[in-house]
This record gives sequence, structure tokens and C-alpha cells, in this order.
Amino acid sequence: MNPMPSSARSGPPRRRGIARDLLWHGLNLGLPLLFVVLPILSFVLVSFWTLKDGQIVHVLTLANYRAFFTEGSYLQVYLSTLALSAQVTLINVVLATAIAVFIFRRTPRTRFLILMSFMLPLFMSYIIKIYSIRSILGQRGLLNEGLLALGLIDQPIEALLFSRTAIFIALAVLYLPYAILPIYLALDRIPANYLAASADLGATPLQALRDIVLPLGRPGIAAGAVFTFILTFGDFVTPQMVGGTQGFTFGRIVFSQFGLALNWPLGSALAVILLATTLLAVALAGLTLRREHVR
Amino acid sequence: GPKGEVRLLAYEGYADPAWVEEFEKETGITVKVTYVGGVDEQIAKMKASNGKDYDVVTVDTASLKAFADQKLIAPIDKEKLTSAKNLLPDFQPMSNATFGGATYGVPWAWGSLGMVYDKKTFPTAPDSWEVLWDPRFKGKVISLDDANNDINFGAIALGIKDPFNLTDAQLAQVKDKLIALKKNLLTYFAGFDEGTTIWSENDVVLMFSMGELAAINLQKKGFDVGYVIPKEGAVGWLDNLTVSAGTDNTDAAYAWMNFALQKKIGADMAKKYGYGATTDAPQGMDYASRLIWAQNPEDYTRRQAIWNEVKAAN
Amino acid sequence: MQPLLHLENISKRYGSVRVLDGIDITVADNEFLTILGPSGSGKTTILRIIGGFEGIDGGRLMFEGRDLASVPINRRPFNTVFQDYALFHHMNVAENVGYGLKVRGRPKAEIAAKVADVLETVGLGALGARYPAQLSGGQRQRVALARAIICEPRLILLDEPLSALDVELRAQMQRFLKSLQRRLGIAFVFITHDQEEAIALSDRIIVVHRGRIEQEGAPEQLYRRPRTPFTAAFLGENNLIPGTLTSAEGAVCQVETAAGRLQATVDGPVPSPGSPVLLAVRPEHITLTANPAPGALLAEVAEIRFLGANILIELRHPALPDTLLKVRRLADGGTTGLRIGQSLAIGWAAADAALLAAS
Amino acid sequence: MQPLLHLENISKRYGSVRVLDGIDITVADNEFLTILGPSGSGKTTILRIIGGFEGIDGGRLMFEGRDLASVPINRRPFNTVFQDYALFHHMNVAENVGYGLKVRGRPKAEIAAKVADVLETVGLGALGARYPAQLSGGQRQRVALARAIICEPRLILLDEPLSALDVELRAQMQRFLKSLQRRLGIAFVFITHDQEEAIALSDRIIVVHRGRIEQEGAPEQLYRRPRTPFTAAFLGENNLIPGTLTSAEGAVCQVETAAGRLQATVDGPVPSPGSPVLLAVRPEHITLTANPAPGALLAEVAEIRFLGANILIELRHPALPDTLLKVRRLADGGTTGLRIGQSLAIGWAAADAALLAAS
Amino acid sequence: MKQKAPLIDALLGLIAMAGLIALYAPLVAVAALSFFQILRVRGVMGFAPFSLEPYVALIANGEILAALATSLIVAVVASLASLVLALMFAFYFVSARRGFGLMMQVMVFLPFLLPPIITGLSLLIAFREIEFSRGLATIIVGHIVFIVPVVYRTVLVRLQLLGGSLTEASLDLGASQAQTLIHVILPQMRPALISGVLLAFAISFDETLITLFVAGSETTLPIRLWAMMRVGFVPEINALATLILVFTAVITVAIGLLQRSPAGHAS
Ligand SMILES: Nc1ncnc2c1ncn2[C@@H]1O[C@H](COP(=O)(O)OP(=O)(O)OP(=O)(O)O)[C@@H](O)[C@H]1O
Ligand SMILES: Nc1ncnc2c1ncn2[C@@H]1O[C@H](COP(=O)(O)OP(=O)(O)OP(=O)(O)O)[C@@H](O)[C@H]1O
Ligand SMILES: NCCCCNCCCN
Ligand SMILES: [Mg+2]
Ligand SMILES: [Mg+2]
Repeated sequence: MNPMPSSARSGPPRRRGIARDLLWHGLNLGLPLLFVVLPILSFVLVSFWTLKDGQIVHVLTLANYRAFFTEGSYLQVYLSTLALSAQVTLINVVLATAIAVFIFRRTPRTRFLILMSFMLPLFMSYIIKIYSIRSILGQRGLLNEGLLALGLIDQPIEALLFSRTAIFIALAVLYLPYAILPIYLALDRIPANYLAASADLGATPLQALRDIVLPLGRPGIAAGAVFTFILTFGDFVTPQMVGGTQGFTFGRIVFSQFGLALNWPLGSALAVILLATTLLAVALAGLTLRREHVR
Repeated sequence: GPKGEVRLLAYEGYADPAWVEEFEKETGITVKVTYVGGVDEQIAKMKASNGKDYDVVTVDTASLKAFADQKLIAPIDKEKLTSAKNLLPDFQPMSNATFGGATYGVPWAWGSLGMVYDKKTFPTAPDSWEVLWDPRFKGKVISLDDANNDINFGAIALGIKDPFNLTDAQLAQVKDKLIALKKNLLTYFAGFDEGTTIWSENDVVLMFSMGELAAINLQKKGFDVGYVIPKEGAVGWLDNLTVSAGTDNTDAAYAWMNFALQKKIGADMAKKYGYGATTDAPQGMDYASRLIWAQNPEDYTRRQAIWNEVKAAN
Repeated sequence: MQPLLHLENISKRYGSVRVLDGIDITVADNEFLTILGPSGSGKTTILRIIGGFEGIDGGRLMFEGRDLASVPINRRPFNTVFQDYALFHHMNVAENVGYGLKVRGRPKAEIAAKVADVLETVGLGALGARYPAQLSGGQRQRVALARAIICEPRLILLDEPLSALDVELRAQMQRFLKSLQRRLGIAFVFITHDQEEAIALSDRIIVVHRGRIEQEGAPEQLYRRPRTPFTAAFLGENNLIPGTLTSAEGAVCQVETAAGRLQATVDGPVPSPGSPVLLAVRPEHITLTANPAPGALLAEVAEIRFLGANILIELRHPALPDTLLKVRRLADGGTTGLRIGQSLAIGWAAADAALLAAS
Repeated sequence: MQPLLHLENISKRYGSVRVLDGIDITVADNEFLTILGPSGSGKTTILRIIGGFEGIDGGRLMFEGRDLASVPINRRPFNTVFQDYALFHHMNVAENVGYGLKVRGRPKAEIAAKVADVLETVGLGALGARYPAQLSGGQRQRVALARAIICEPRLILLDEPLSALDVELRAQMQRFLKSLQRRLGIAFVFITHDQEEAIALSDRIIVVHRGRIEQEGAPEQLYRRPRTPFTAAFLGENNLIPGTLTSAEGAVCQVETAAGRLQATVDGPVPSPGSPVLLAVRPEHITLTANPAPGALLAEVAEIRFLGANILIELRHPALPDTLLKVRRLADGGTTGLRIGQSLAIGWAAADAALLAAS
Repeated sequence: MKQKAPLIDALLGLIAMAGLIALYAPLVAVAALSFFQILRVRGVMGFAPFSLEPYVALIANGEILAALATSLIVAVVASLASLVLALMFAFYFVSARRGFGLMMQVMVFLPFLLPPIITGLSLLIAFREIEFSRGLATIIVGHIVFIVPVVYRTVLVRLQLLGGSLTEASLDLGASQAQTLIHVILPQMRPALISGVLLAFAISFDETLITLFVAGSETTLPIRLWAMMRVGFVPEINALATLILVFTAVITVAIGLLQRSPAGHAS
């Protein structure tokens, strides 16, 4: 059911002048069209051009898309970035769901504060945080030095930084709050008496989690997954800074085409591919929500 | 921008607040500085706005031609550049910044992409870039991440005489060389600071650096490091002051350039940031003659593609 | 014999509001117990405490002699039909109903069969695939009922489970509940506002008032022998006439009222003469005569209300201006002659007038 | 005279399910109209269409001659008491009740005064500061009621507004609604499952069955003269005996049934002899005699159920094995002698047995 | 009522605790380093004694403070505007015909789905084309375009779970759509709105790559940091980051305390 009854669906009648109707559609379709689609559209066009001797050739061709599949290491980097983001998304959604459920099980009074304590880290610049993560995890970083000083180890642990694992950890930490918030907000709407009823029917807390909490939290979980996937798929700064020689990702390749390489056509095509990927992720998340029966 | 304003697109350290303050007091022109992190962002930004957002842009000699070809910067009007006389004689001809009969930049700051080494590990300075490939130092080497300069560096390390005009065969050679280096690398880094920070937090003994500042900063932090230009040579970079093609305020642009090219400003920059000034012989930077001064390379696009493959290689 | 369930001296507070006070209730095996009381008297709270949804501030809750304090909701062999149904909106009717079996790990085929069976019983055989949002109020209530009974618990807690059903369905569900009780030996704790329903279904009724137990007993006993004015007025209709006790001869007392001296029968100890009392006469026990004998109580017909099977006649006595005397008659044509304004003699057998201590 | 509200030939579908079909209802100014029907028959849907919450698939909705199609919910001079209350849980009771006035921009003082007044009326004077979650079911229902009436709309739509209230409160609210109707000249469209309530309150009752109107009329008329078996069975209890019409003399007909030849009175056109009919006798119209005259209908007492003011006696006739004949008596002691198993003669006046065409 | 589940709660608590530690470790390190700077003597790590020097230096660093001010203005305006827009879009999605809603949704989501450089460049080119000079306004627009999808999603999840009956009741009582929005819908969505706006603020406050392009000569804090990365952060950056965090925490706690819902505001 819709919070706002409307005339458009088979809902109740509602008087609204044609002018108001136009304004409403205009605002909602016009604004994004003007500020988003039109500006971006040119890049889609550019993606079908090519570069020859440093100059753009204005002839439509699929060359850039072909290049993605056949030349260099675009496809390989794309796939490994995809895998990385998928892994981070998976682990973050699991963690964020656990944390959201944890918050949900607190008393109503404390929930908001706990939630906010998970959001607070977003207020520190991620660049500073990455620097900080590095100075903690470095071979001569705070962690190693601390452990050495305490005598817990006698050689610095080497493997903490500059590896795929490091990227994984850093991305997970940086983007965890983005997953927690939507999931929690969905859980927060679960009627209290549903839990009473499921317990009454004999469900263990775990079963209640499986049958009530998680299904009803699904829109939030999907949103959290989409956030995490998209943000990590596009982020090349973090991998580059903590990933060592493994820190090369697809976003970086896209970015590099717009610098001195001046290869906007290829860059645009790669961006379109990135867009298609993220769109697909959104669509997939949408699919899991199809069977949504709202009260 | 408004008449009484000059807009700079610059790197960190090229518009010190003290200078800005002095300039504003002197001329009544307000200074607006926009900092960028690298030349890639700079050119993307300039291209998308046709240079209309800035009056003065600092561009290094290696990318000047690209900026000029894209019509992002305008030729220098030497008449208006009254401070040109302050330039050291070496920089007076501005030859690096001249092509197609026009001069596009005024030399402003320079440095080298040399090697930083740990003095404990190397009681005497390594004399060849080859040491970076030495398996003994696996995982203790870090390298600058810069498509163009890394290829220059690879070519230099291979002993190629003209690193700016590489043949296909040479490029392939350089690529393999750089991929081979990866095995020894702990990581790449992107700026002076990243290099020094990573050095100080990890067990690093060798660095293909972004310049003198890396060594200076490490020494300030208490690390016993040295800076050397190996026998193969090293890229010398030279950043130029240029006038944006999109400016509608040429006078203010020249006012800033004339102000910046004073000897005292150059001296202050050298002191504060460790860059070589073009108006004053810098202390300790006595190796200018051994540097291979950066030039516009044969094909940026190509180089970017190759560099991407290097970085993607396993 | 040990009761199935024993609420011992339970008290409960919400903040500073005390909603239950010294509640003591036993439920025997296979008993149909109804809790009756005005809105806000604490009925739902009692049920929620039994179900384990609310903590208590005093007393104990014993099930077959074991303290339930440490038994979590899902281990209590009870099921509840919630006042607001609490159907899972993301499950369809069949899934809702089968949920209790599913969490017990029963095989799918068994669940499907039982669900179909129970849905048939509550008259929703065709609606298994619907979602709660697609049901009417009464249909939802039946789903809630089906969901609770499918597990065949030892005790079912029902909070007004039939309130949204029409008479026919209601009668049918009542029969169903009774048969369930008989067939499965389940005990019921039932909340209803419908007194006929309470009387018809219950083995025992507990009347709750302001968080305390007012009176309890078998339906007929409670109806016929209320011991407090509250019970007298609350369970079924009653005519309450205030007065003063003048004398008593055995159980039969003389009461001085504004309308004159009236007779009543007391159940239990006789109050001392001179104490204020209430005389309670059921509307169906009042006789009406058109030709009054001398000295008879005369009243004037104020309203005649057709109620279907019954007719309610309201009469005004000049000495009792604040209360209308209610008289109930079968709508069998016997009252056809009555007219508003008509004066009638009213009377009742002394045995039918109960004497209560005024509170 | 133009009706206040006119539902013209309304039909409504949910997907492929047709829930309303050719519904035609008028509501007159100041009328108390009750919609009665089994669970799921479409009552709530009718109310929601009037309120503007549901669109329609056919027909028109006219208010004082104007088509309401383009009038949004908030401009309709109606207020609704929802079946699930729909209280704003983030507002306290007073804020909930005052909401309609607040959005009309009334001054705070006026709102406070009116809210206090209305809360007093529904017996919640002290609970203005509570939140809905802190109320009992019945208390919530009263808040919903208070919230709807405070704006004094032209028409109030009530979806089982009294179902969660106990008898006493219910009677009090019924009186209150009636007085409201009289005092403010408001019209009511009322849904209830309680037939006594429907009969007592309504000026007119509409019986809905499977999305169609079955019959409508004044309560007594509908009760006494049902025209379809459904109405006969649904509104109040009835004993329905199937048979075949053999002959008719005026309105009085002879019906051949399994239990023998019986008499009934037909309302309206007489069916042709030989057609299958139902004979409907109300439980309160059946007389019981211990000493049967020869040829009398004999039945055996199967159950005696005490209902409070009434007693329900169920009898079994050997020729009618599937149906128990229900007989209602006042619980005034007149049935004390009855015992289960006893054989009695049953009878009724021909005028009290209605003849219906079997459907 | 809450079903007791000590084991599950312990496990969840453990995860939450681990999450908090992971999230806060970098923050705590930054805060600590703002008071105790790392000092290495010949490569061996040590700490300088406690000092407020970075804080003193921060007060004197006009450039950074100006960048901070710009960032604050941008973040406040952009997050509030995003909230309003996100709400509008969410209502549109639930009320308009499905096709229109999806169309709007895809468009709104685009900037979030694309690499920021594309979003940044495309906006920059668009601004150039309409001769809209780059400045605070363009940064704000850039941020809004990027933030709206996040807030929209957050708000929509909540809105879709709201259910219609309270809205119906409000309209029934004569409230206009706007009144219903203000008195009924928004209060119900309060947690989503507050956290949505905080999230928006946080994203805007830290947005780098899009800002890089749409900025004219205005400099936000992240841009300043981005550029500073080349030569190194001055110590006052740690002080600044610490202060921002403390302020945010204080504000959040204050909101949290104001948020307290009425007792038992359960279902
Ligand atoms: N969204 C829906 N989709 C499909 N069927 C629906 C939907 N909503 C209601 N129905 C069906 O429409 C019919 C009429 O529903 P309605 O709520 O009007 O019944 P009602 O007469 O009010 O019943 P009750 O007395 O039980 O409240 C029911 O059979 C119900 O199952
Ligand atoms: N959370 C709460 N805070 C304060 N008072 C409450 C709370 N919950 C219930 N109450 C009060 O406790 C009393 C008992 O409530 P309960 O729900 O048990 O009543 P009830 O007998 O079921 O009434 P009804 O017949 O109306 O459903 C009521 O007066 C109610 O207002
Ligand atoms: N911070 C000033 C350093 C400038 C170095 N410019 C080198 C350009 C290499 N692309
Ligand atoms: Mg209750
Ligand atoms: Mg209904």
C-alpha cells in the first residue's frame, strides 16, 4: 500500500489540477533529466568515438567496447575488481546485518545512539582514515610497534598492508556504515507484536530472525548491498593506497583515460561499462524485493 | 573572474599564504588558489572548462605541449613578463617551453626524480638504478606511480638515451623492465608525502622518488637517508607558470607571474618546500647538468595504456 | 489436583500506573476459562503475562507446578490469538498458519495437509495464497485463530478472537472451539466482551475490575448470584435499586427504597439492618401487569425497543427518576399491546431479587 | 428529496476478485444506516469507497447530487472510524483527537476545550496524555471514535466501532451515537456484527452478501419479513425447514415437509404450487407444550443452553435429522421443568412462519 | 517484549564490538597523534610529549579554516536540499505510475552509479555550456546530484514500509497532503530523516572527486587534503579531524537525546 494515495494507480480519486500534475511530473522527471541525464548523455556519445593521433575522431564505432574485451588488461582488471567488490559487499552485508540486528535488539532508548556511533566514523575524511589505517598496519606501524614493545611478537608482521587482503579490510571498514544504516532503518519498522507472535508460535530467536527479521529487513539489506557494491566498485583511491602492487582497479583505469592520456572516448566507454555493471547490481537487488507485500 | 582577482591552478607549495598576502597588499588583486593533486586532474579539469576557471596554471614541461595542443594555455607575452630578467641564465631561453614558434611557459620550479636510499643498508650511495631490481631488496623498494615518468625512468634505467621518444620495441622493453620491478616493490606511491610516510612506517630501503623533498622530509623525521642521481641519470622536471587560454584577466595573470618570479619568492620556496627555484641557484642541487630534462613524450595515450598494463600485471 | 496453570498473586505496573493487583487465577486442565471485565480493566495484560510477553512486578506464574519465570515465550506450551491479530504481512495465509509447525521442523507435506485442514475448519479453505493485506477484518481474525490452534498447545490464549465475526460465523467458531476443547483436551483462557458468548462457552468466568478480581464462578452461578454490584451490573443487564435494609427473615430481606418497601433474597451473610444495600432484579424477571393490584409498584412505559428475539421495555418510576427500569420480554407477540406512556404494575419474585451490599 | 449520499451501481474488483457488484445505496440526511453482512462480504470495501480510500471500477458516488469522483479524501465532509483504529502512534490521545481541528487551523484553546469535552464523553477524560501504545484495545477504539466525531462531519463512517467494548460501555456509546445523530443531524453509515446493536440503532439496515445487496429495510421489517433465505438466516436466528408448496389460500400456504404438512404465510407474490420453498420460524415464536394434542409436531430436547437473559432450547425432530430446531425462552424460570431427552409438542402461529422461495 | 537470546546477543555483540573497534581504531589513532606526534630517532619509533601545538597551529591556519568553512556551508546546504529532493522523489516513486517512478529512479541513481570523474566532468561541461560560473553553487549542485541517490534510497526504504492507513486517517480527518506530510508521514520517518541527513552531510563533507571538477576557485576541505597529500599533511590536520569528530559526536548525542520517543512507542 502506498503512504500517499494517488490518482495515478488504481487508488482513490484525488483532485489535482493539470498544472499541478505537470509541475509534479516536471519536477520529478525534469530535474534529473536536466541535471543528470543531459550532462551525462554526452559521455555516452563520446564513448562511440575514437582517438587518433591524440585527436578525437567523430565517427561512431564500437572500437572502444571492443578494446575493452580484447586489448590490454581491461577485462582482467574489470573482473578482479568485480570479484573484490562482490566479496566486500558480501562480508559487509553480513556484518552490517548482524550489527543492525544487534542495534535492533537494544532498548528503544539506546538504539539511536548506538546506531549513530556506527555512523560517526563517516565524519572523518576517508583520506585521513586511510593514512591512519596505514600507520596502524605498517611493518613499522602502531600495531606492530605496539606488539613488539609488549613483547608479543619479535618480528613485525609483514602481511598486514599492501596486499589484496589489505584492500579488502580497508574497504570493508570504510564502507561498513553505509550498509548498517539502511538495514537498521528497515528493521526499525518491524512491528513489535510480530516478534511476540513468532515467539508465541514456538520460534526460537534464531528462527524469528530467519523468518521475520531478515525477510522484513530485506529492502534495507538490498539497499546496503547496493551502496557497498557501488561505492567499492568505483573507489580506486583506497585500493591504490593500501593495495601495494595489487591496488590497481577498474576505476583507476577509467580515471587514467581522462588525464594526460586524453583518451576520453575510451574512458567514456569504460565508464559506460562500469555503469552497466552497477545498474545490473541495482536491478539484481531490485529483483530480490519483488515479492514485497507491504501492510 | 572579476578584474581585481587572479585565479591560480597550482600544486601544493606554489602559492604560499605569505606570498599571497604580500601580493594582495601590493597590488590590490585578490588571489584565489585552487590546488590539484596531479597533472591528470589538472588537464581533465582544464579541458572540461576550456580553461575558463583559471588565469595562471602551473604546468610541467613534459605536459606543456599537451596543454598547448588542446588550446588550454596561451603563448606568453614576453612584453608583459617584466620579471623574466630574474630567471637564472639556464632558464632564460625557456626553450623547453617553446614549440611551434611560441613560448607557453615560464620556468618556475624544478627538481629531479632521483633515488632515495637508506644509509644504514647502503653505507655508500648506490650508483645505479639496477639496485632497485636486486632480489635482495625484495619488498623493500617503493616506486613513484606516474605513467609518463615511470616509463621515462624505465627507459633511463635501461640506458636508453632518449627516453621521450621511444620506439615500439623500446616501449615493450621498458614495459617488461617495469613489470620485473613489480616483483621487488612493496608498493607504489603517488606523492612526495606518500613516499615518505610509507617509508617511515615500513621497512623500506630504496625509493624511486618524486624528488628532493622526499629525502628532506625523511631526514626531518629522523631517518638516515640519502638522495642520489644514479649514473644512468634521472628525469629533471620543470614546472612552468602559464597563462590559461580561457582567462579574461591577462593583466592580473601577469601581475602574479611577475610577482612570483622575484628572487626572494624563489628563495622562500626553496627554503620552505625544497624545490629548486629558477631565479636563484639552489643549495645542494648541483646535479642539474646530469638530469635528463623532461620533454613531451612521443605518445601519452600509448604510455598510459602501457603503464596500465604494467600495473595490472601479476 | 494440581492446576494446569496458576497465577499467584500477580501484580503489574506500567510506570506509576498499577494495572494488576493481587491477581490469583487457576486454570484447570481442559478448562474453558473466560476473563470478563470492562475496557482497560487489565484482561489483555493478564493474557500477555501468561504468554510471557510482559514481565510481572510481583507474584509467580506456575505451570504444572513449575515456575514459568525462566521459560522463554517459545518454550511455553501456549499459543495466543492476539487482539490485533499480529499476522505476518510478508507471509501468505498458508504460511502464516503453518508457521508454528514449520519452526518445529515438521515435514512440508504434513504442514501443507494440516494447514489445509485448519483453513477449511475456519472457513478460509480457498484463501491460503492470499496475503493478510488482501483479507477482510474477519478473515484476518480467523487466520490468527487458525495459526494458534494448529500447534495443538496445552493452553490457548484468546484475546477477543471472535469480535470481528458475524453471528453465524461466530456461532460456528464457538462450536469449533468447544469441540477443540473436548477433542484435544486443550485449556482455553478467553477474553470476550460478548456476554452471551462468555456464558455459553465458559466453564468458569472471572470478572476483572480495575486490575483486581471481582468475582469468579460458573457462568450461571455468576449470573444468578452476583455478589457485588459491579458483577451484577456488568454480567448481563440488571436493575439496581438502592435502599436500606430494614429486616431479614432467613435469606429474605425487607428493603426500604424510594419506591417503597421491597423484598429481596440475600446470598451469603445477611448485612446488618440499617446498612445501605442494593436490590438487583434481572430485566427478564420483572413481571408486568396491566391491571394493578392495590399497593403494587406502578411505573410508566418510557420506551419499547425491539431487539430481534427480545423486546426491551424501559419504565420510569416516579420515585426513581434517575434510573429506567429495564424489562425484557420475548418478542413473541406477547407485548403487542404495550404503548409508551402506559402505566403498568411491576413485580418480581423475592427469590429473583438479589440483595447486595452497596459499595 | 435528494439523498445525502448515493452509491449508484458501484462495482469493485481486486485483481480478478470481484468484491462489489452493482451496489446501490442511498443515505438520507440524518439517517442511521447499518451495513450488515458476513465476514468478507464487502462491507469495509463499501465504507472505504465512500471515504475515498478506494477507487471504483464502475458506477458513481454522488454527494448531494455532486459526483465525488474528483473530491479528494480530505475534502469529503465525512469522517471514518477505521476497523483497525489507525491511531497516530507518535501523537498522544489528546493530539490524536484534536488532529482534525488542528489541521483546520482552529485556535489552540478551542481545540483543547473540545478535546477535553469529547474525551469526557467517550470516558477517557484522564488519558489525554497517554500514547496509543499505552492503551487497551477498547480504549484505542474509543480514541478512534472521539477523533472522528470531533469534527462534526456531515456523515460518519464507522467500521465496527464498538466491537472491542464491553456491554455496558457499548450501550453507553450507542446512546451517545444516537444522541449525536439527533443533536447534530449527522448521518451514520455503520458496520457491525452485533445484530441487537444493528436493530437497536439503525433507521435502516442493508444486508450485503458476496458483494451484492441481499435486502434492505427498517430493522423490524427486515427481521420480521426476510425475503431471502440468506436474510432470514443471517439477521437473527431462524429455523429453516425445507418443503414443497402444495396450496395457498391468500397469503397462507400449505407446505409439505419431511415433518408433515405445515402452515406458513407468504409476504409478496405466492410461488406456484409444487415449487420448493423454505419455511422460516423464529426461535422465539415456537411454542412448547408438554402434553401434545393429537397430530402435533413432536420433537425431543437435545440441548438446553443458558445464555443469560434467554435460554436456548435445541430440539431434534426425527424427520429432520440434520437440523436442530432452536427455541428461545426468557430465562425467567418458565423453563425450569425441561430436561434433555424430553419429548415436546412444538407449534407456531401460521402468521409467524414465513414462506421463502428456496434459492 | 523481546525474546531473550543470550547466545545470539553475545555473538552479535561480539561482531558489533569488533566492528566498532575496526571503525574507531583509525579515528583514535588520529586523535592520539594530534596530541602526541610520532617522533622517530634514526628510524626508531617514539612519541613526542603531549602537546596542543597542532591545535594552536590550526587556529592560525586561515587557509584550512576557510576550506573548512566552505565545506560546512556546502555540506549543510547540500544535505538539506538533498533531503528535500530525496523525499520528493521517494513520494513520486510510491505514488506515480510504476514506469514513471522507475524512470525517475534510474535517472536519480545515475550519478551514484557512474565513476565520479564522469559525474564531475559532465557537470563541469554542462555548467560551461550554460555559462554558469563555477563556485559554491556548482559545488553544491554537484554534491546534491551525488548525495540524493543515497538519501533517496534510505528514505524510500522507510517510506515503503510505512503503510497507508495512517495517511488515510489523516486525510480523512481533513488534513491536506502537505499537513499529512508534516504531521503524520515525516514524524513517522524521523529516524530515517535524521540519519539520512547526517549521512548526506557526511558524504558531502568528504566528497572529493566530483568536487575536484565542479569547484572553481572555492576550495573545500577534502580538496585541500587531496592536494596536500603530495607534500604531506601538516599536523593541524589531525587536530582538525579530531575536533570535527568531537563536534559531530556532541551534536549526534544531543540529537539522540532529543530523539527519545514516547514510552512504548512500539508498534
Ligand atoms: N487487496 C485485496 N486483494 C484481494 N482481495 C481483497 C483485497 N482486499 C479485500 N479483499 C477481499 O474482498 C472481500 C471484501 O472485503 P471487505 O474487507 O470489504 O470485507 P468485510 O465485509 O469488511 O469483512 P469483515 O466483516 O470480515 O471485516 C473479502 O473477501 C476480502 O478477502
Ligand atoms: N504501556 C502502558 N503504559 C501505561 N498504561 C498501560 C500500558 N499498557 C496498558 N496500559 C493500561 O493498562 C490498563 C489495562 O490494559 P489492558 O490492555 O490489559 O486492558 P483490557 O482489559 O484488555 O482492555 P480492553 O477490553 O479495552 O482491551 C489500561 O487501563 C491501559 O490503559
Ligand atoms: N608539488 C610540486 C611538485 C610538482 C611536480 N611536478 C611534476 C609533474 C610530474 N607529472
Ligand atoms: Mg484488551
Ligand atoms: Mg471489514
